[in-house]
Parts: sequence; structure tokens; C-alpha cells
Amino acid sequence: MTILEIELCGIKMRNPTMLAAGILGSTASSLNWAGRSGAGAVVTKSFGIEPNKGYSNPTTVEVMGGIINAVGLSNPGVNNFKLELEKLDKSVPAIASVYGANQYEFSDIVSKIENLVDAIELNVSCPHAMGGCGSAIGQDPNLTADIVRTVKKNVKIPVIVKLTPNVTDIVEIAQYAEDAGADALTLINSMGPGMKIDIETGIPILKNRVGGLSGPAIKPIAIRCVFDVFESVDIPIIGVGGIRDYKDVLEFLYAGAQCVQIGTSIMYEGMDIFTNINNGLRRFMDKKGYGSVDEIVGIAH
Amino acid sequence: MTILEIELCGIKMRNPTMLAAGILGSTASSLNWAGRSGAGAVVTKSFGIEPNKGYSNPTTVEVMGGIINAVGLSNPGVNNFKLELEKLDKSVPAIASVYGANQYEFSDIVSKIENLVDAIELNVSCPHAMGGCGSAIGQDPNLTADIVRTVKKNVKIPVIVKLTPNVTDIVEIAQYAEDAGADALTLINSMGPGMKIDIETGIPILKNRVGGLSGPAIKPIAIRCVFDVFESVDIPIIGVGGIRDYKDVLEFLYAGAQCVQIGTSIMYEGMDIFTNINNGLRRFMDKKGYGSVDEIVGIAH
Amino acid sequence: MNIPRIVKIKQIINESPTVKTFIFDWDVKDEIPGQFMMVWNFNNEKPMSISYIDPVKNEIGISIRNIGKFTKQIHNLCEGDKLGLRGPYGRGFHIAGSKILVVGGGIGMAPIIAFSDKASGMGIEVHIISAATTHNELLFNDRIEKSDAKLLTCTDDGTSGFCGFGTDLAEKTLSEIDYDMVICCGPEVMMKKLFDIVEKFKIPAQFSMERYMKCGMGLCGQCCVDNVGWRICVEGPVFWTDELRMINEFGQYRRDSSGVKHNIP
Amino acid sequence: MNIPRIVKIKQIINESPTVKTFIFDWDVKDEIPGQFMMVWNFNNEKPMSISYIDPVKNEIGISIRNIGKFTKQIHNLCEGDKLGLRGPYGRGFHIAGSKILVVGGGIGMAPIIAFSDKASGMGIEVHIISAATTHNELLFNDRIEKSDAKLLTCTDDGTSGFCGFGTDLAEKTLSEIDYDMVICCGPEVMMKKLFDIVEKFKIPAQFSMERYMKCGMGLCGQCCVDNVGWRICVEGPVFWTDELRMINEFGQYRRDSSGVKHNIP
Ligand SMILES: Cc1cc2nc3c(=O)[nH]c(=O)nc-3n(C[C@H](O)[C@H](O)[C@H](O)COP(=O)(O)OP(=O)(O)OC[C@H]3O[C@@H](n4cnc5c(N)ncnc54)[C@H](O)[C@@H]3O)c2cc1C
Ligand SMILES: Cc1cc2nc3c(=O)[nH]c(=O)nc-3n(C[C@H](O)[C@H](O)[C@H](O)COP(=O)(O)OP(=O)(O)OC[C@H]3O[C@@H](n4cnc5c(N)ncnc54)[C@H](O)[C@@H]3O)c2cc1C
Ligand SMILES: Cc1cc2nc3c(=O)[nH]c(=O)nc-3n(C[C@H](O)[C@H](O)[C@H](O)COP(=O)(O)O)c2cc1C
Ligand SMILES: Cc1cc2nc3c(=O)[nH]c(=O)nc-3n(C[C@H](O)[C@H](O)[C@H](O)COP(=O)(O)O)c2cc1C
Ligand code: FES
Ligand code: FES
Repeated sequence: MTILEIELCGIKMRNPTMLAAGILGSTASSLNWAGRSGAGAVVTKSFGIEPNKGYSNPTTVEVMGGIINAVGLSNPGVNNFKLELEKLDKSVPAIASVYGANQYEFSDIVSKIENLVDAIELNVSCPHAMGGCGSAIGQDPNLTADIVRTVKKNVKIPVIVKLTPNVTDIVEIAQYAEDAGADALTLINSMGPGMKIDIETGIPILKNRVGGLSGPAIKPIAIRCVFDVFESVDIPIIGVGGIRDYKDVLEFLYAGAQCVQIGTSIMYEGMDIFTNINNGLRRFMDKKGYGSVDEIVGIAH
Repeated sequence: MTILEIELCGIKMRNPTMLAAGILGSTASSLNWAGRSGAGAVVTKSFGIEPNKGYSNPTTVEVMGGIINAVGLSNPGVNNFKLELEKLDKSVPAIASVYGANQYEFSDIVSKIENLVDAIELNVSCPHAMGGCGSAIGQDPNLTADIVRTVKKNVKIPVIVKLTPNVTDIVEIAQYAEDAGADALTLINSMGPGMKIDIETGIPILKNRVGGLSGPAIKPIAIRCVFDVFESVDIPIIGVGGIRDYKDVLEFLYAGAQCVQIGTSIMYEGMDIFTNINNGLRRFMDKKGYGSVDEIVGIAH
Repeated sequence: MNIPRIVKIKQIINESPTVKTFIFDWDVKDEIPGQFMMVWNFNNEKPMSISYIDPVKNEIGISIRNIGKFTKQIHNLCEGDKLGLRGPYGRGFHIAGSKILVVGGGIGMAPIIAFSDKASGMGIEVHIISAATTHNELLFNDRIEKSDAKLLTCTDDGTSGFCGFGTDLAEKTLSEIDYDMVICCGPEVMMKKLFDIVEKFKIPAQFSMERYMKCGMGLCGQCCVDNVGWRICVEGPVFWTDELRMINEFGQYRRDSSGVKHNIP
Repeated sequence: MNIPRIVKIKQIINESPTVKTFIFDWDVKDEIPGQFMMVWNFNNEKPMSISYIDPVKNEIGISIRNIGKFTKQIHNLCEGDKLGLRGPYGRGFHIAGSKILVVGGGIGMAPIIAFSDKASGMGIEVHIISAATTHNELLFNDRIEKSDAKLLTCTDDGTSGFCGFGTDLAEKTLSEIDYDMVICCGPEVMMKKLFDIVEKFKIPAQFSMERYMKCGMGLCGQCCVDNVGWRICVEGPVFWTDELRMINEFGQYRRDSSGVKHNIP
């Protein structure tokens, strides 16, 4: 029998799929729903210190192979989010995605919710964040390292750093994050940003004009990021970007990801995507005679 | 009557579409064919000093919304390429795309063919070039500026610089190129690089493992690059990335491109793509009452 | 594809002092009453129920109450002006049974009238309780009269029809007439009351819910409801009573654009 | 989609000391004789004509002459080993007329046998001139004998059939028999000679060309021919004589993997 279980930084997951940050996940209800629907773990929507309305609509628009979005990290702030985290049914591990403008904000938030989740994911990679958050940090290896170092000093649970592909050299940032003490890396946040302009009016459709590109269109880039970073760091990698079926998951595992996150394709496939992917993985591994997910990780190297 | 003619750096084009570098274009025959098929101008495959076999196959593989390629700048070298340029039928303007490892190589090549073409496009942006060529240059503003400055000193025809999107800040590079004397910018070369791994075997399909992502999947990123750079430079922009129909061309024009190049979609549409796009543009402009392409450029700002 | 399609406002109908209907040419495929469109005025984009579907003339309409910045901007538009529409989104009303009571309160009449037109056009006996604050805020009376549906009006101030809440009239009607099903859209307090009433009468019912929406395509999570987590924009906006029982925030609270909870008065 | 599909080698047939045929399960749709596959051995990827199409058993085959590194690697594979195939690519042979002369030289017999099997299976009278250096390099004799096609062999050393060039035999045959069409694949010198012969006899003919290929999908331009610029991988590899007249490098020169020209001997 094929075993889909994996262990990530000491956290046991029943399968290698997670709900990606910011796809649903603003409430305990939707996180629990993803867990019930087959996700091996769930990542919350990124939250910060204060409630944030995000950008005005349109915040999303479809493009070939995915969407561009500038939701703008809307969230009710850590104090409200804490109430949600308390209602998690704990059926699967939960990872809190947090953002801030500097190491103090990050530490502040994380210290308030550390006891409610299994790990932290530092979002230093949102391509459309305001006020110096998001990729403004993740594009600078030193800023990134500072935040990781400070957060690591303050928390006991694993700290995962989510990186942006929108840099000249993602391997450099990954190494800085590892050296600063990151327990794992999530690769990649949405790309670009990108823009879509309405033909009739000439107006950029997103209110923020630009937004992160996600979905199947970015998969080749995400795979390459995982592949390259795998060769240069020793901490586990969580792959994300464009996964729509079990074959996409295999590509990420082959490239070196220990597990994966799924976001945009929930638009195409609904919440059943987790179960469908896990069934596909099981069938494939059975056919191929793989006993466990770990046997697959990194075989493209 | 709608007029599709434009002028780019003093070069008159009968319409705003060009064959992009590296899609066919290694021979006078294929360049002439693109011209006969409706392209407003043609760009050659990039060539260097010496003949170059490029990478072994597989050099291309399809992905969602496009392809990844690592052809590896295969070309017969400037001396052979010169013989091709001499056979151009001159029905449309021709732009020579050239690459090199440093400013001397670039100048050397350019001086040999300057009298045979209407403009030069410096390829400092190929994401899979060997030996310090391609994006190894275009990711460094100073290297880019050095090359532009030296080439500009040595040639009289317009010098266009083609930039890579695979940088943290394309606007910075664009400004360096402008300050160094570039007459126009081409945005963007292929993205990433990206990787595709075969599911059955776990092997990266491209022989070079990684290759540049092109095609409709990258259009939102290309549009954003054009939009952002348009706000920061005064030289004309040639937009490229994922164009498949006239609507895509409109997006680029709205974003600020003076004209566009078309590459990967020739795989889907064949050489008729130029005529189809120009017909679509004409119909649209007629309907909307636009008299000339220039009226459309930049209206998204 | 989740991309706004630019359409010209073909016709504007003044339904009441605060409500206008906007009609567009639209290639009607399987638009269903209860579904909604994301409406872009090149400045903001918000959800609006489809209030009118004509598969023959290939037109759809939306009806908008002027209550804030966005809706005011749209009210200021003229025929010939443009809007961007994407959709249809969500799960609409199921049509079942041969005698249906539909209850609409205020702008909640928008999906209700689309449903009633379709159901009565299919030969189903439709009784409509149309509730408003006062008589000139009653919506779509003309359209209802032109259809085979039977109209029961109801105003808070008694200026037309039954004087009092729509839910009171509904309770009265339900105790007098046997219906196969009840359909409802209106303010959530009203829907919550009607929910309790239909539970008492043990009649199958569907309710159309509203929550703050951003993407409309099931990604942002802004419209998810407790405790099931469902997205109003995909799994809803229409729910059966059975489903509503699992949405325990129904009638209790709703989240705003940053996700902060607010009690429903 | 232009992505290699991994297939197991189902059967290997030794056709001659230098040529093997490899059979694969393949969901045959509209594969046409004259089309080719891009064959990936996880190390390199090169074009190979389809030499066998069985739409009933759902199998295709390719026949490979061991002449270099890549073809040797493939010759070393066993049944059960894997290859990646993408395709079919290019424009195959048109079937027309009721009496066709097909001329194949060396490994050029690969698309020819696929054509002959299909055409003779349709009831068309097919005469095959199969040319090789010596008798045990003649390809597919068994398959031809099993079909309704008529075989005329031809060897450089006279060890089987006509002694001399295939083109000489073709000229002789064409002067004796009336054909509706000629089909040819072989070394370019041979095809050029035959081209001149069919021009003389004014018989419609199709020729399958080879040029260095990289992408196989019409992008890289490696296979473009002078003066028309056409891509052998898309507009070809099969051309009518009319078209060949516009390909003025035919029989003259070809470009290598970097695009440098080499004369055809
Ligand atoms: C599925 C659905 C169908 C709807 N159908 C209609 C309809 O047919 N006609 C109609 O007039 N209104 C409809 N609405 C409500 C409508 O979207 C909002 O009332 C309107 O957008 C308010 O915009 P405003 O800027 O004018 O007012 P604001 O002052 O901005 O908002 C007033 C109130 O409207 C609600 N609201 C505001 N923005 C949104 C949003 N993006 N998503 C959901 N609710 C919001 C909030 O409760 C807010 O307090 C529908 C809402 C949903 C969710
Ligand atoms: C449309 C087409 C159909 C073909 N069908 C067959 C077939 O059915 N059976 C068969 O045995 N061969 C066929 N070939 C030729 C075959 O692709 C090459 O002969 C083979 O790849 C040589 O590989 P090698 O490494 O073993 O030899 P090498 O020593 O590398 O090459 C020998 C010669 O083969 C040619 N060649 C090499 N690589 C390529 C390439 N990528 N594309 C085109 N030509 C190349 C060159 O002329 C070269 O000089 C076909 C070629 C084309 C273009
Ligand atoms: C609507 C939307 C909202 C997102 N919000 C967040 C977020 O809050 N924090 C974050 O780290 N990533 C966020 N992302 C990025 C995703 O988590 C993911 O990294 C990216 O979308 C690529 O994966 P996908 O192609 O599977 O969607 C968001 C993506 C989308 C589409
Ligand atoms: C097969 C292939 C080869 C290419 N070769 C070159 C090249 O030689 N020089 C260059 O500047 N760009 C090259 N490009 C990039 C294209 O010119 C273009 O910038 C990119 O593909 C994006 O446009 P598209 O999406 O329309 O293809 C190549 C692209 C492809 C797909
Ligand atoms: S509005 Fe985004 S999920 Fe419903
Ligand atoms: S092989 Fe690339 S165009 Fe023909």
C-alpha cells in the first residue's frame, strides 16, 4: 500500500498537499473545510497587525493559464484572526501566514498566535503589498534574513519563509533565509506582477492596475525555482505554483519539493481538488511501485 | 481609412507587427517569407561571432500557454549570417539581433553588418545563453549600459536593446539603457527560465534542463513591463510576449508600446498571424474611429 | 472566462425612487435566476443579481438600489454608457414543484422577479409576496401583472397591500394555502424570520444570501460563511434550508471587506 | 500538445543489418504516411518518419538506420525499453490517382512503406521501386509481399533485382507504364534525379525532404529552406514538384545544426 504521509519540519501530514495562503483561508470555517476536503495541511490567508481592507475591486481577473490578483492582503488583523485560529478543528496541521513591514511587526504578530498553529509562514513575497510589506522585503536578501532571524529568536514552532520569484536570483535569497535559520521554504508566491488591459476602454482591469500572476501559467517557473533552490539549500521546500492535477504535484516532488500547496486551481476544480490529486498520486505510486512520497522527492536531479 | 503605418526611430513600418527574434529568421528566406506574410518588419535570429550549434535536443517543449525553449542561440556566425542579410529582399525593414559576451564582441559583429539592416537589436536578455551572454548581461545595469554605449559609438543606425523580465526591477535596467544611448527598447525576452519534468521518468525534458518561457502565458508580465517602463523612459518601446491576436496587440499599444513583435504564437497560427492581426487591428480601429496607431499608444496611462 | 465583457446600457428603467434596472444585450446561455453578475464601472466592481433574463431577445438586466458610492455612480449613468460585466456566477434557484410562494424584500426582489417570470412562464403557479417600506418602493409591479404570477404586496406603512412585514404576510399565507416550495430574497433579518416560519410549516425553501464579495470566482475567501466555510459566490448565493442550518452565521453576523465581523441587527 | 509521450517499445523488428523497426502502442487518430515523430531517448530528440500505422491494433512504428550516436543508442534498446514520442508532425503524402509508382532509397523506404501499405490497402495499384546498396539492405520486402503492391527491387551491386540506381529503374519503368503519380523518399541526390525525370515525363510527384530539425513545431527555423523560407517540419516534409521548384536549395545544399550551409554531394 502506498503511503502518502510525509513529515515536514517534524509536522506529520497525511498527504503532501496544502491549501495555499490567500485562497480562502481567512476564517476557521474555510480552513476546516479545506482540511475536511482532503488537504494534508492548511495555510491561512496572510494577516498583519491591523485590519486591512485591501484594494478596491476589481481585485482579480482571469488571464491565459491563471489569474492576476491584487487583493492587497485584506485581513481582519491579528487580534480578530486569533479568534479564528482558536476555532480550527485541528484535523490537519495549520500554518499561519503572516506579513509585516519589519521584523518587529512580524515578531509581534507571531508571538500572539504561536500557540494556536503548527508552523508559521512568513509572507515576504506578495507582489502587490502596500507599505513596504511583501516582496519589497523578499527581494532584499538582508531584509529577509533580518526578519527570519528575529522571528526565529522569538518562536519555538517551525518558521517557513515564502519567497518571490520576482528577483534576479532566487537561490541567493533562499540561502540567506536558510542561513538566518528558516526551517523550510515555500516557493513561489505569485509572479510578476502582471497587468491586463481592457480592450474596449484601454483601462487596466485591476483597480491596483497590477497584480500577481498565479495558476498553471507559472508552473514552469515554479518548478525551476524549486529545482535550483533544492540544489543549494538543505532545508525542506514546499512547492507552489500552478498545480492542477497529480501530475503537476509529481513534477514538484521530482524537482525537490517535499510537499506542495494549491491555490488558483481551486477556481477550476473546486475543493475536490485535494482528494482528486491524492487519489491520482496514490494510483500513480501504486502503479510505479513507490512506497512513499519521500522516495520521489528530488529524483529529477 | 485607418492607417496602420508607424515610424520607429525614423524607420517607416507599414504596420506595427514584427517577427520576433529567434522565431524562424535564421535565413534571408524565412525573413523574406515573414515580410511577404504581412509582418511590418522582421528581426533576425540572434547571431554572434562564431557559428554556434546551440544545445542538443530537446530544445523546446510545450507548456500551458506557451513553450519553454533552450535552443541556445544556435546560429551560423556573423560571417555566414552576413551572406543571408545580403539576400534580404528589403520589402520590409530588417533588424539584426546580435549577441556577444562583451562590448567588443557586440561592436565587432555590428560593424560587419550595419550597412545591411535598418536597425540593431542587442540581445542581452536570452535566459539560456552560454558563456556570459544573454541575461547574464541584461540583469546587470552597468554591463548593459557599457555595451549600449560602445555599440552606439560605433554605429549610425538605431540601436534597440532587448531586455529580460527576469530581474528585480526592469525599470532600472531600462533607464540605464536609455541613459547609455539606446534608441528604443524591446520588452520582453522569454521569462524564467522555466522547467518541465517528464512524469514517467522524472527527467527534465529540455536537454539544457531549463529554458525561457514564452507565449500567451507571459503576456500579463510583458504588458506590465511595457506599462512601467513607458512611465520612466522617453524612447520608444517594442512590446513582445504572448501576442496571439489583435486584441493582445491593442493591450501592448495601450500599455505604451509603439509596435510589437510576435513569436511563439506562430506555432498556433502559422505565418498568417501577421495578416490576421493587421486585419483585426484595422477593423477595430475603423469601428472605434482611430485614425492611426499612434493615437492608441499609451492610452492606459 | 472571468474577464469583464464591456456592454452598453441598452435601456434604463426607473423602478422606484431608489431603484433602476439596467438592460444589456447579452448572449444568454444558461443564466439562471438567483445567479449574479460582477459589475464593473471602471472604478469598482460589485455583485448584482440578474433581475431579467430574455433568452429570445438575448438580453439580461440588473436592478440596483442606490445606497452608496458605487450604486450612486451607476445610477448616474445614461443609456449608451458602458459597464463591464462578468458572470453569471453562483448557484441559482432550483425550480421544482407546481405551486411556489416567492417572497422578496426590498432590492431582494431582483432575483425574485427573474425567478417568478421564469417559473410562471413554465406554467407553475407562483404567488409573490413583494415587500417594501412604502408603496412607491414596491418593485416590478408591472412585470408581475404582465405575468401569470399572483402579486401580494406588503408595505411597512400600509400604503399598499398588507400593512406590516412580509414575513407576517407569508406566515398568514402559508397557513391558508399549501405550497410545494418557498423562495426568498431580502434583508437577512427578514430571511431569518422566514426561515423559522418555513421550518415550522416544514416546507422546502431556498434563500439567496449576500456576503461581501471580492473575486466572485471562489478564490479570495471573502464571502465564506461559518461554520461550513462555503463560498457564497460559488456554493451559493442560493441555499436550501438544510444547507442554511449549517451556515450558523446566517442571521447572526457578516464580515466586511477586511474580514471583521459585524452583527446583523 | 508538443510534449513527448512516454511509450514502451512493444516490438523490435530487424529489417536489415543496419535498420530496425520499433513498434509502439499508439492511439492512432489521423497519422498519415509521410508524417514524422520527434523521438526522445532521454538524451537527444530527432525526427523519424512513421513507417507503420495500424489504426486497428492502435500501433505505430518507426524504422531507424544506425548511422550515428543517436541512432546507435536507439538500436541498443530492447523491447520494453522506453522512448518519448511527440507528433505526428508535418504534412504527409496526399493519396490520389489509381496507379502510383513509389520510389524509396535506403532508409527513405520508411515513409514509403507506410504509404504503400495504406494506398494498396485502399485498392490503388502501387508499384514500388525499392533501392538499396545490396540485397540484404533492401527493406520491408516481407511487408510488401504481404500487401497488394508490386515490388521492383534494385541494388547498386546487382545482388537483387535491377542492377544500378533506383532512378534508372524508375526512368525505365516510367517509359513503359503510365502512372497517375509518383511518390519518393530517399537520399536527396536520388530525389533530385527523380525530380528531373518526372519533370520530363510530366507526372505529378511528391517528395519527402529532410533538413536538420530542432523544435519540430515550426518555431526555431532550423529546417527552413531557400528561397521560400518554408519549414520542412510544418509546410513539409512532403512537397509536390511545383513546390519543390520554389525550394531552390533542393539537391544543392543543406544547413547543419548551427545553420552553416553544406553542399549536397
Ligand atoms: C450575491 C449578491 C447579489 C446582489 N444583488 C444586488 C442587486 O441585485 N441589487 C443591488 O442593488 N444590490 C445587490 N447586492 C448588493 C450590492 O452588491 C451592494 O449593496 C452594493 O455593492 C453596495 O455598493 P455601494 O458602494 O453603493 O454601497 P456601500 O456603501 O459601499 O455598501 C453598502 C453595503 O453594501 C454591502 N456591500 C458593499 N460592497 C459589497 C460587495 N463588494 N459585495 C457584497 N456586498 C457589498 C455591504 O453590506 C455594505 O455595508 C448584491 C450582493 C450580493 C452579494
Ligand atoms: C522528416 C525527417 C524524417 C526522418 N526519418 C527518418 C527515418 O525514418 N529513419 C531514420 O533512420 N532517419 C530518419 N531521419 C533522419 C534522422 O533524423 C537522422 O539521420 C538521425 O537523427 C541521425 O542521428 P545520429 O545521431 O544517429 O547521426 P548523426 O551522426 O548525428 O547525424 C547524421 C546525419 O543525420 C542528419 N541529422 C542529424 N541530426 C538531425 C536532426 N536533428 N534532424 C535532421 N537530420 C539530422 C544530418 O544530416 C547528419 O549529418 C529523418 C529526418 C527527417 C528530417
Ligand atoms: C487570490 C489570491 C490571494 C493570495 N493571497 C496570498 C496571501 O495572502 N499570502 C501569500 O503568501 N500568498 C498569497 N497568494 C499566493 C498563493 O499562495 C500562491 O503562492 C500563488 O497563487 C501560486 O500558486 P497557485 O498557482 O497554485 O495559485 C494568493 C494568491 C491568490 C490567487
Ligand atoms: C524558439 C525561440 C527562440 C528564440 N530565440 C531568440 C533569440 O535568438 N533572440 C532573442 O532576442 N529572443 C529570442 N526568443 C525570444 C522571443 O524573441 C520573444 O522575446 C519571446 O519569445 C516572447 O515573445 P512570444 O511570447 O511572442 O514568443 C526566442 C523565443 C523562442 C520561443
Ligand atoms: S468573493 Fe472571493 S471567494 Fe467568494
Ligand atoms: S525544426 Fe524548428 S522550425 Fe522546423
